[in-house]
Amino acid sequence: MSEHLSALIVVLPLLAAPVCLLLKQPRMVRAWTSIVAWACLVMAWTLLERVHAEGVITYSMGGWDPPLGIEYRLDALNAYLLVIVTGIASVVFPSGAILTDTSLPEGKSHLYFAALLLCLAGLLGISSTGDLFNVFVFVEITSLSSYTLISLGKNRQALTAAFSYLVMGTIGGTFLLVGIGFLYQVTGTLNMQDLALRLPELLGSRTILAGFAFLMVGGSIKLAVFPLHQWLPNAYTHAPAAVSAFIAATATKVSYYLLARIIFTIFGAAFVFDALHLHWLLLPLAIAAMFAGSLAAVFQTDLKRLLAYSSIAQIGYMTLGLCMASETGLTGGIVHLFNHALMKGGLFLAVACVVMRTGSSSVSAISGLGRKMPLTMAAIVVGGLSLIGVPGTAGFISKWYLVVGALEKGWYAVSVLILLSSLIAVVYVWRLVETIFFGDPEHEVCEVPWTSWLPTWILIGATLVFGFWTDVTVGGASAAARSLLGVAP
Amino acid sequence: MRMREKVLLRVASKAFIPLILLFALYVQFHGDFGPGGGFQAGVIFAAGFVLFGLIFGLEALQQVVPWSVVERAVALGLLVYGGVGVSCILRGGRFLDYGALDHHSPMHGQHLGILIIELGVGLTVAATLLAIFYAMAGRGRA
Amino acid sequence: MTPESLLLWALGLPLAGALGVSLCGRWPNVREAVTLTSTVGTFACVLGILQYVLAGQAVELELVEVFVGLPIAFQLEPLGMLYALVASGLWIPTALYGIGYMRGHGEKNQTRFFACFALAIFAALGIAFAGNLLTLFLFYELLTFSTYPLVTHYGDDEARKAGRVYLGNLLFTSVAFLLLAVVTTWWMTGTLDFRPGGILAGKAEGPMVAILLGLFAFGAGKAALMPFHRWLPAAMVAPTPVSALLHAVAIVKAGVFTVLKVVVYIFGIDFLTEQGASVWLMYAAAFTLLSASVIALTKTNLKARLAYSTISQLAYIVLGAALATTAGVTGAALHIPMHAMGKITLFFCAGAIYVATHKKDIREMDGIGRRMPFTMGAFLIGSLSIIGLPPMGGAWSKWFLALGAAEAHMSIFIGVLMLGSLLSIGYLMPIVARAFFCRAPETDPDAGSDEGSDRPPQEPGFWGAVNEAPALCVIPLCATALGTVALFFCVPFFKDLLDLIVLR
Amino acid sequence: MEALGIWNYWGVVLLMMVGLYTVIARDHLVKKLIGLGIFQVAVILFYVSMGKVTGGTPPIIPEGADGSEVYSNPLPHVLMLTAIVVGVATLAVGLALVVRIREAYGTVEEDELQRMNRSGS
Repeated sequence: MSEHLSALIVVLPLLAAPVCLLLKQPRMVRAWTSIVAWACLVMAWTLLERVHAEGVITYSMGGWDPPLGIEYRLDALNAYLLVIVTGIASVVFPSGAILTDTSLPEGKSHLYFAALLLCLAGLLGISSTGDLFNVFVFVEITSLSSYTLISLGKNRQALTAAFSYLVMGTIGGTFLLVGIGFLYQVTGTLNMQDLALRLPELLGSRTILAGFAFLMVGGSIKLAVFPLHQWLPNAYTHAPAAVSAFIAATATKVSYYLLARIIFTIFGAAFVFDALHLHWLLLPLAIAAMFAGSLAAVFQTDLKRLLAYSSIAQIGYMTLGLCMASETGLTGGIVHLFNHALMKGGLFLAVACVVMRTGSSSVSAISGLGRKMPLTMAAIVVGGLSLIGVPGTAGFISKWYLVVGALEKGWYAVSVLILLSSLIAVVYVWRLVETIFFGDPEHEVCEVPWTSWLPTWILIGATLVFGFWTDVTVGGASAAARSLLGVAP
Repeated sequence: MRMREKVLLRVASKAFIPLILLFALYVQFHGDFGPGGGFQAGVIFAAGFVLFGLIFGLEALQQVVPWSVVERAVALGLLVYGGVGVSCILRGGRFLDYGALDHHSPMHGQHLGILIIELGVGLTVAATLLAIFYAMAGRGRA
Repeated sequence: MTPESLLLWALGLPLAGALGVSLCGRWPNVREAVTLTSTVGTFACVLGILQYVLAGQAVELELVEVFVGLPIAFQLEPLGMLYALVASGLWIPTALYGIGYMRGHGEKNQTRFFACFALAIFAALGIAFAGNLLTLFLFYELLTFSTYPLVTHYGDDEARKAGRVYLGNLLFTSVAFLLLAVVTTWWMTGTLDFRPGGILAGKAEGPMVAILLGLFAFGAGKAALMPFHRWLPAAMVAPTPVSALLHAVAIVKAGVFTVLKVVVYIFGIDFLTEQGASVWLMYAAAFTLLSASVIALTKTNLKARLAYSTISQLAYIVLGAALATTAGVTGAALHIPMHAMGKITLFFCAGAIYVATHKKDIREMDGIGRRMPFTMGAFLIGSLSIIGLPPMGGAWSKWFLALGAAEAHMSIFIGVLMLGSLLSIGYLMPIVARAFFCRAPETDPDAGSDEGSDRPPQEPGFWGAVNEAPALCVIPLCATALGTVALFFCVPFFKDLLDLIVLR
Repeated sequence: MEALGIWNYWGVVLLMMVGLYTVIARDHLVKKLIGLGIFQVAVILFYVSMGKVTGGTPPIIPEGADGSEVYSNPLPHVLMLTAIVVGVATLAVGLALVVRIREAYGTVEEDELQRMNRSGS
């Protein structure tokens, strides 16, 4: 069976979703979803170990060999990403707070879990397939299920947020499709490896350039690269908090992977950065995102919106790592992807706990809760410290690599800007800290049950652990960076 | 006047619905040899039921095909589809490698595989369209 | 016990203390016992380590490798040993005093207070024993965050504002400058270890060295070099034991210790002298030294005046480090314990005055020496030590600093040192003079309401007029006042320890 | 003049722009969805016309073929089947959202929705 793992990891959640419809019993559906997520995590971990031990794993669907058939291809980067996505899923899905903050009618929760599993399947599919068109299909599966999930938020604004995400997302997805079409038109292949072989001699073609542009814009919309981020704050704000936790921690990460794959594997860093000088476009955007996102976060009055804007800033950091196109820089970007998934997942779950007790996600809701919900509030504080990049937290590790990467490139100003922008994070995190500890309590509440705080603390605790013990995170990320740059498998 | 009280519509649709369903089955099983297949068949199949619903009312249709059946059919179709793929693995092939379904004659296995898969697709598509119809048509009544 | 395990004990005890305190919050007596046990235990461990350092044994300890080739590591060396002695030794009187002060005032959130206090000591010891810059930076930030709840202890608007200034200044400097300097050093040399003679020699040159030194010196915002000194006066809103922690025990010393350590073990004093990169820092330190003293003269709030005095005294240490000579470094290092002992006495006194009379303003302290003879006597001794008169410890450090300035052929700074001492006479002595030689004003409501008022006010006997703060406040401050005198005679010991520093 | 020769692509570009313009310029949510549909259809046409080979026949090998026949490329058609399904699904989700928006707000005009969202929940 083990040779089929790379297919099964996508097939399992895909088929588990309809099973939810058959089970129907809310408790059984919940248990089933969690079991599936855990099984996926085990598979992803096995795959990562195998990739590190044996190198690239390929799997041809239906026995049709590439480039004719659809190939699933796992290298150090995909396998790493699979672990992130399944890891977040297996913590968020069993959380006791998964259903808070939703407008689900009675007896419909099995559909919600089916959508979650479909979203997971789509994300895993994007991460493991080696076929460009397959990527598009899975992008759409992910997007469609996330539109549904977002629209299930408690307030009616969730509907309009989901609708505008739908419009933006569809345009983004269609752009990807157009780009894929251009590449196919010139090369006649959809397999990424095959494309990488054929493209170098065709790079002068205007069709290829147009295709590249479409792919980049489409991917950037999905990743919410500044200034294509407009959909993100509303979507994260009005989605149920647990959905925000899952999507914020995984969906943008997978989009980041997609962009990295397009740039490094398909087109090659030499073309993108040396010939096209893409970094002179992406770099200012990344820095603008870092500052604009953080500055906007400072002025938000809603916890979820605050975290959403901070996500935009963090995406800026990741994009920055992409621009550097060096081993250190990419390691920084990828490790930040991992770390940010942990912190944002944990923070949104903490907000879910807040909503569970107070019924509101505004900043004033947590006023003075330091004593009433100590675990949840401590999670928010620690997660915030990690967002700042305080040493001893995971956020420090990734910023360290980014700063070193910038210095190596000779971008001294950029390294200063990275540090300065993390100081803005201090401002919005400290607003929360002051509210938590010095505010007057608005709500008479008690701590959430362990089923809710434990998942939060698994993620937040992981940010602390990975602030010191970096073998897995940095080791995996640098292997991934090397494989992207073609230095190692 | 309601549609079900119009004799012409009632009689015509009674005559048409079996034909539509029959044609759907034809498209479904002829998909191997010509244009057709699960998608188209599913849509045509669902169209027959939608026509029934339009003429005789949603309640009548829901007596014929209750919501729970539709929901299960969606799931079942998908599971049939995936189940074939997984059974290929269990029989020693790759995922969706129908040739592995029949070790003596892979060609026959291919036929069998695509047939079952198309059945699953047809079932899901038909059920999904009905589900959408139910969700939209039932809106604002309850 | 092996030195490694002693090292772990010394670090672990305050951490365990913090944990124990937060668990025993419900039983104040048990909680205080936990605090005191861990203070004494920690100091004992540090003393235990001392013998290994004096024996010249090199001890290194690696915990986890955070980056490739860059672990969280600890090492023993004389400079860190000195700082560890100061932090753990002064923790004992501060804890005692803190218990007296907090109970005397009936403060809220005492558990949080003592837990954070122990955590701060843990961070300070981590800084002292840090084996590389990364470890130092980690504990440096931990120190900042663990003291934030102490500074904002009262939780009102004023405390919140002060907390913002405190955190804003310290985080800004540490992230924007210190972290940048650390990363740049790592990038240039590929190591962050503290090595005798420095690691930068041959790796950096020209203006880069001066810029890097600047990043380090201003990045260690806890050293309160102008213009990043605002946090220190702002943090006065905290309870007095916190001020003692800030000014004497751990925090500001962590800043100057970082500067000193970086100068000695990252740059290397020879390299600095050769590049001439630290000359500007001498002038910057001298500027801070003098201007902070002048500002201190204008302050009438006792704690504010002491805060500016601290800023000025810290500049002595930075100046000593910037001189980059053997005597300069010795003087700077010596000034850490000397100033700590003197300043802790002064702050204890300020707190005791506040506990006993609720007075903060110097102008209201006329004649207070009659009422609190022990407190004001200790204040006098502490002041003399800060000014640098024998037989108080402060005399020695200034002696070595002046020697260092001469060694560096920078005689202008001898003048600066003298001027600084004169200014410190100017801002400290009037307080003592007022306390002892001015008569208490008749209209003073506090004096009027005292039990002394039913005695005939003209001829109070000596004991009759005495109305001291609680014993738990007075005993520690007397002890530290005696400590300043004792330090004067302990200098040979310190000199021996500091001579072990391998400068080249 | 060569550029005019590829009129099929001009058509695709025109449709795409019409679709995109509708999405951006119309306030009515259903109209937006229609624009989105046109946008997607343009891409589908693009793929299909890409697969056309001049003089090509349907890619079904008749009996007795000698291999000299020219076939249209079947792959883009197959891909577009999937894309059509995706488009339908998107449209279905979009319309479902519009229905619920209408129920929740009583309007499907974007400017009014924005005004209602701004004026507080």
